[in-house]
Amino acid sequence: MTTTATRPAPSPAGGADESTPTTLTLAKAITAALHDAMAADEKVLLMGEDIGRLGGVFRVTDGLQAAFGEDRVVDTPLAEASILGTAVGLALRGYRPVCEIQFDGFVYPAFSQIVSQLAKMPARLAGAGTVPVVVRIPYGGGIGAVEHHSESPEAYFAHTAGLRVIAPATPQDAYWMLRQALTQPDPVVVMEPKRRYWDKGDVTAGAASLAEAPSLHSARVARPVTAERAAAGGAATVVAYGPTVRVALDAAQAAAEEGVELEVVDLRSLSPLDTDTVVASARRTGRVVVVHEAPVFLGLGAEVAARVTEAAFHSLEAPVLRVGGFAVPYPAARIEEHYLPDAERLLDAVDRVLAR
Amino acid sequence: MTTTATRPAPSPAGGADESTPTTLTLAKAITAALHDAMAADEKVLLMGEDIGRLGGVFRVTDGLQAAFGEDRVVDTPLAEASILGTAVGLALRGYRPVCEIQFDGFVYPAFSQIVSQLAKMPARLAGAGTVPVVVRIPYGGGIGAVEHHSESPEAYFAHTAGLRVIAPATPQDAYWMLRQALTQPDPVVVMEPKRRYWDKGDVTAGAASLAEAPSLHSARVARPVTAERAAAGGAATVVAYGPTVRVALDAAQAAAEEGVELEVVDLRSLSPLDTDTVVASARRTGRVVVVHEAPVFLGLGAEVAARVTEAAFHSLEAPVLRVGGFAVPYPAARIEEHYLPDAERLLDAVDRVLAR
Amino acid sequence: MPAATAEPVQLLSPDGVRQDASGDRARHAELVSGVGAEQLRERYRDMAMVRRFDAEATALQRQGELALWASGTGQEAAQIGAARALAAQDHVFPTYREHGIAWVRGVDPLQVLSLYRGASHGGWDPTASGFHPYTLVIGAQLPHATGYAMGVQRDGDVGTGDPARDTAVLACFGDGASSQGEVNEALNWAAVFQAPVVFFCQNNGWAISSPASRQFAAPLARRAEGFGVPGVQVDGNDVLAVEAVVREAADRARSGGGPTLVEALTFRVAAHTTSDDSSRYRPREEDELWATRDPLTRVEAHLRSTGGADDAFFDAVRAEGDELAARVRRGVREMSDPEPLSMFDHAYAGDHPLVAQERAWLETWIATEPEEAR
Amino acid sequence: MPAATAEPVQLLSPDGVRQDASGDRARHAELVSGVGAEQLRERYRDMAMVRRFDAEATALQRQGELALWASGTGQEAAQIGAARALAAQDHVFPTYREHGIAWVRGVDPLQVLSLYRGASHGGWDPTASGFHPYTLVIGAQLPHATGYAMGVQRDGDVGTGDPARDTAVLACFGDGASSQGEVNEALNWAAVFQAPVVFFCQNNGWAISSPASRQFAAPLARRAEGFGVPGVQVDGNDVLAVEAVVREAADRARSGGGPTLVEALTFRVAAHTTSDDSSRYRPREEDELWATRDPLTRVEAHLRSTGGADDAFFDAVRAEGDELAARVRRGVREMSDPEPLSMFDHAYAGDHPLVAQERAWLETWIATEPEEAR
Ligand SMILES: Cc1ncc(C[n+]2csc(CCOP(=O)(O)OP(=O)(O)O)c2C)c(N)n1
Ligand SMILES: Cc1ncc(C[n+]2csc(CCOP(=O)(O)OP(=O)(O)O)c2C)c(N)n1
Ligand SMILES: [Mg+2]
Ligand SMILES: [Mg+2]
Repeated sequence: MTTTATRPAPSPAGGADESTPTTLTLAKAITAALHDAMAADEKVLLMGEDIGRLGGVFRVTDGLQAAFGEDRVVDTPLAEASILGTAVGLALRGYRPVCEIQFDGFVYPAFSQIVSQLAKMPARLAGAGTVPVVVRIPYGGGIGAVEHHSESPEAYFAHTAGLRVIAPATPQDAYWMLRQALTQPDPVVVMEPKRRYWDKGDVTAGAASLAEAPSLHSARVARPVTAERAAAGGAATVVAYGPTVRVALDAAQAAAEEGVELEVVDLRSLSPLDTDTVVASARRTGRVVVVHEAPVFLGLGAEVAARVTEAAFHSLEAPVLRVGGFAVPYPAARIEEHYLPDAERLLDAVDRVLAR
Repeated sequence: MTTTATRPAPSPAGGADESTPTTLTLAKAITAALHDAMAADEKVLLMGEDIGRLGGVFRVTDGLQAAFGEDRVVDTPLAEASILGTAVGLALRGYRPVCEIQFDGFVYPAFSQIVSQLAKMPARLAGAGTVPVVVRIPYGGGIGAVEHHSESPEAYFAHTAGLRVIAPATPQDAYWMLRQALTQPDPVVVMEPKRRYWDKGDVTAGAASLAEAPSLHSARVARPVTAERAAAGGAATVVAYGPTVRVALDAAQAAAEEGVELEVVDLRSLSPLDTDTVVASARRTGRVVVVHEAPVFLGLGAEVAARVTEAAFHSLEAPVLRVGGFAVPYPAARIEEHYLPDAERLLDAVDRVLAR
Repeated sequence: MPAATAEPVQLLSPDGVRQDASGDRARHAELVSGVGAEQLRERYRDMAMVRRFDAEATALQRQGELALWASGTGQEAAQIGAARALAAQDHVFPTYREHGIAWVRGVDPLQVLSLYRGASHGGWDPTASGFHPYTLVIGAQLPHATGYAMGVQRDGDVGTGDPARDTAVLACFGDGASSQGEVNEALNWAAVFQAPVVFFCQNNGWAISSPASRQFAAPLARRAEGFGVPGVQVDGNDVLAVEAVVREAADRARSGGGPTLVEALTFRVAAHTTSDDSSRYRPREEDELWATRDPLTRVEAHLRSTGGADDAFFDAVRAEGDELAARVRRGVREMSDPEPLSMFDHAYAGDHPLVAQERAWLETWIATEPEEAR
Repeated sequence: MPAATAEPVQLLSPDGVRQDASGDRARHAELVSGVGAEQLRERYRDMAMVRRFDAEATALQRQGELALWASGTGQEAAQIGAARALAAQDHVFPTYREHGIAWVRGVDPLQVLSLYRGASHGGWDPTASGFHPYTLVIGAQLPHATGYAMGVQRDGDVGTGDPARDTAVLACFGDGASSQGEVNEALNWAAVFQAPVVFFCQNNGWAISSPASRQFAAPLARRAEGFGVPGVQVDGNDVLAVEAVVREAADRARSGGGPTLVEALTFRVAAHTTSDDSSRYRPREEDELWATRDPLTRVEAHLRSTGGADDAFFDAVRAEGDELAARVRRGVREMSDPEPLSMFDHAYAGDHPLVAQERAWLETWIATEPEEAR
């Protein structure tokens, strides 16, 4: 065991006064969260391919090996099943491993460990232990990449009992959600919207911000519509998460110019779902569209639609519509814009829910 | 290469006159389909753990190695990833491998090969080849088994673009659907309802029966409700597949005694879905309940509910309700009856859709 | 260290003669020099108790009390030998057949049976016993073992020289499991990180109906060397030899010398499980051959011929075994089913609104079911 | 067959001297005895063309014409040597960096570029070229190769003695890939089934930023032997040695002798891809060291010193390379984007109602978009 360094470098999220917000990209907010979590808890360690010297292919772990040493930022052999499998073992020894999967399409070799071990180990242990492993997956398309680098596998994990699945869309959410994931006892899959890694936002870091943070599984109304406006009609709810939150906000702005008000709900947590927040919005607007990049067929939108419809059936003026990827493998980058849901496609669905 | 035998034994589905139905268990109907497909097409071969001498842990391949030799009924090393991976290679060489996964919970080591290779290879080849691999998975609970032997992973596959997913519930359907799967060009995942393996039914085998068979992706109205009865109210549609078709039929019988008519739709195909058949029924009854063993959260029922609601919104008197497994790992066998949806739970949901 | 292709280590012949200690064997003999008559009686007692337990479990399954049973009969020497080579602080990652190791680690036999009864997924405390849950997905526990060992390294619990601190991890698997990618990955990781793991393969000749020849074309011990891990084959029906070989491997691990693979050649005397019928695939001659290599017989022969034990001892062990069987039988018969609502208890350790809601629903459902019943 | 720990096979030294043919080397030299001056010029030309192509692709990526480029520069000898050892009916399962093998197999370079442009996922015809699609999921193609080889066995295309019929399968992978479970499984399956596979590892020292020492603790050739597969290390920058070693392995496969693993020691001269920056992790000295072992230089030196080629030849090759580059540049610039609706074309070969419906929707959407645009 070579421990190269032990003195943590200062957090990328800033200096002495933790409550002062810093402007960070989403990627750097994650760096800051990892850094601060590692500084706060010596049991937190990072594992993954190329995360050490290189700082990861997205540079999310940049500087962390220098700050915390090779034992806590582990460049692993190229084997996802074992990244997850050894993480389970480390967790059983009392560690809190954070596994980085390099790209969405490379998580599947680890699927058995995630679904049959990580997710089920707590039930198997029946109280005699926990496995608080965090799995970070940069996901989604729109970056002009080659095959397997643009997928949205979140539904596989959300359907898996025993896991928690989150998908922050803003730097601030990325920070506190990851910090919170690293203090609670259950396995968490973090879907990181890779094409938003470079989006900037204010981040309040540190313990203070955590104390004020909401529950890990609360949705966020990213753009509200007033009760009056909703009651007056011509309003709809758009449910989004991860990379499509930006799409929804863009659509909302365009819609507003045409007199249509969209309430944008950012799910943030995919499992469990904050159904209450979505249903409350659905009750007010009576019209709901869900948007994600994953194929529509059995995507998260199916669950949101089914659940919201069950809870708010008599408030709905139109069926919940879903906008998302098609039932084909993610296409070549040069035509991905036709695959990915954009504001136009979202607005088309909004028109349809408003027309009913 | 040792070829132990070459003369096919007679099909378990019967003798000379293929059009005469034989009574077979669901398991034996699959045996017959495999046998007849192997006799009809020398490129069909079977791969899996313990499928040769032992005939598989459910004896589904019993006698086939003796009939077709070790090269066509291959006892593989214990490695699911390679069962699927070599099947892809064999398919590229022109073979039609049928992979048996021993139990549902053991398919995950092969997940990467299924999702990233089998499902995507045709798109990658862009017309320059096909990979008609069939993956058979005995699935579902209710057999009093230990961990990992009672799971329902169908949603993972149904959400995966590039795959076809079927789930026959009767011996006759098992026969022709498997035969059809073995003559069409795409990868097919066959979810076999293991607790119904011993259910018996009439099977018409052979080429004649295939000619008359419906499309692989058509649902079946397992119990119809007359138009008059549906119009009169007090009727509902129950959508089921695989092991829950029996549950739905039992519920329908109990309901009938109380004057409630249930139209039971057996999906048979999970991807693509025969939405038309379900929507037609939903339009007539105005009330729909979906039932499966997999966790409700992001299970097939979510897609059925979302899709039916979208298509038949104004015909629905109540939201589509879902009955299924809970959001926890499959429990110990001694309490699985409380996890599995039964006729009682289904009827409770029926009461709720009728009450709205 | 012995070459992977050397003869399997044997210290006690099938007819109970302690092998003369020359060459490599001398080193191994030295490692169990502390195992005298008293300790051999202990080993014998362990093996006999576990075999008796196993027979009782099989009977209980036949009586419908268990959903399934995976017999370990024939593998007692491998399991007891390995377990007795471990220190209290060592950890074990078992398959589903390590009843002998569970026994030595003090896991309540009734907890093992509760799993096979279908009343739990395990549920013993690995912290107390150092014995982790049974793993049913073949090979999945090997990365756990390697990861656990990486944790041991990070805790500084290797190479301190403190015999109560330095820790080894025993990773159990079968001949069939050796074909799984994860098993090979774990071996490789342990080699790359020099993690303190003893890979312990019980090659019992069969993976359900597949002979070991369907799993590998070269001895597993050689496989290990290909990964840069010392590999050694041992007569898995010789409790002394297994203890010696595993002790050497565990010592190496604890001292910071990295992983070792031990392939114990043994035999699954029964069918794969009570659901299996080995007569469909296994030649009778194989059963007959291995009957002559029984792990208990040879220790008994040795103890009797050297005066290390007499009829009184063997009678006492038999009586104790019968007592255990009776206790186990009673325990299983009295075992109550889990509360239905317990399925929600440990899926998540933290709050989960959907699980809470589903739990509440089932609670009401169960409470009102009698009225609802049609 | 050479022991896995022998010196890597080398037939042409870095300064271009053909090595004297004694011992094992004699056997290997014999295997390429047909490679005289003319054939060496061909090999040189292949390597030079591929290198030129690679440089052009890198330039095109910098100009924004490609989404990404994975350079094979430095690995030409390994790739051309392996490809030239194959028979027409042999099949290759590549990674994403086998541009040299693609070249020899006659795959249109523009199709390789269309993948890296983001205009396709490959799409060349493996039946025509025997060269299967590039695989981006590390190691996933190895089970395909083994399965394909099992198909070859079933077709009876091994051991017939007919040189136009007996078929070998080349399974390409990297040092990093060797850590994947599937790679080890494939090796094991090929050993168990004696499938006609040549496992061809280009150990270029790095898997993105991880040195090979992070992937294995013992040479891969030894790993192979652990699986019962002959393993051989070869100087991967020596086109002659690679050809000899792969020829021997392919001959063995075709004749029914089963699989072999060839580990070609080479170097990834560029960064992992154009998205990577190797200065962040790779010591400069390593680049400098390998610059002295360039695969083209040594062939040029040999040809010049033996009078096998003169300036005219090298000038002609250079000119031809520039032509290739120009053609490729033009081709990429003129490459039209795929039809958006083509994404639906090959997801399924048979009918699929949902895909048909979604396709129809997108067709209408694209047709009406201008009006819809806000
Ligand atoms: C991933 C996986 N595939 C298949 C099975 C089904 N299965 C259970 S035990 C077994 C054979 C295991 O053989 P081996 O590793 O030799 O252990 P043994 O049973 O002989 O102790 C198989 C195939 C499983 N449990 N997990
Ligand atoms: C399963 C999987 N995990 C991670 C990656 C990301 N990735 C692409 S190339 C690469 C390194 C491969 O190294 P090596 O096998 O040595 O091949 P080389 O690039 O050196 O040719 C990694 C980690 C991937 N493509 N697939
Ligand atoms: Mg075994
Ligand atoms: Mg490499």
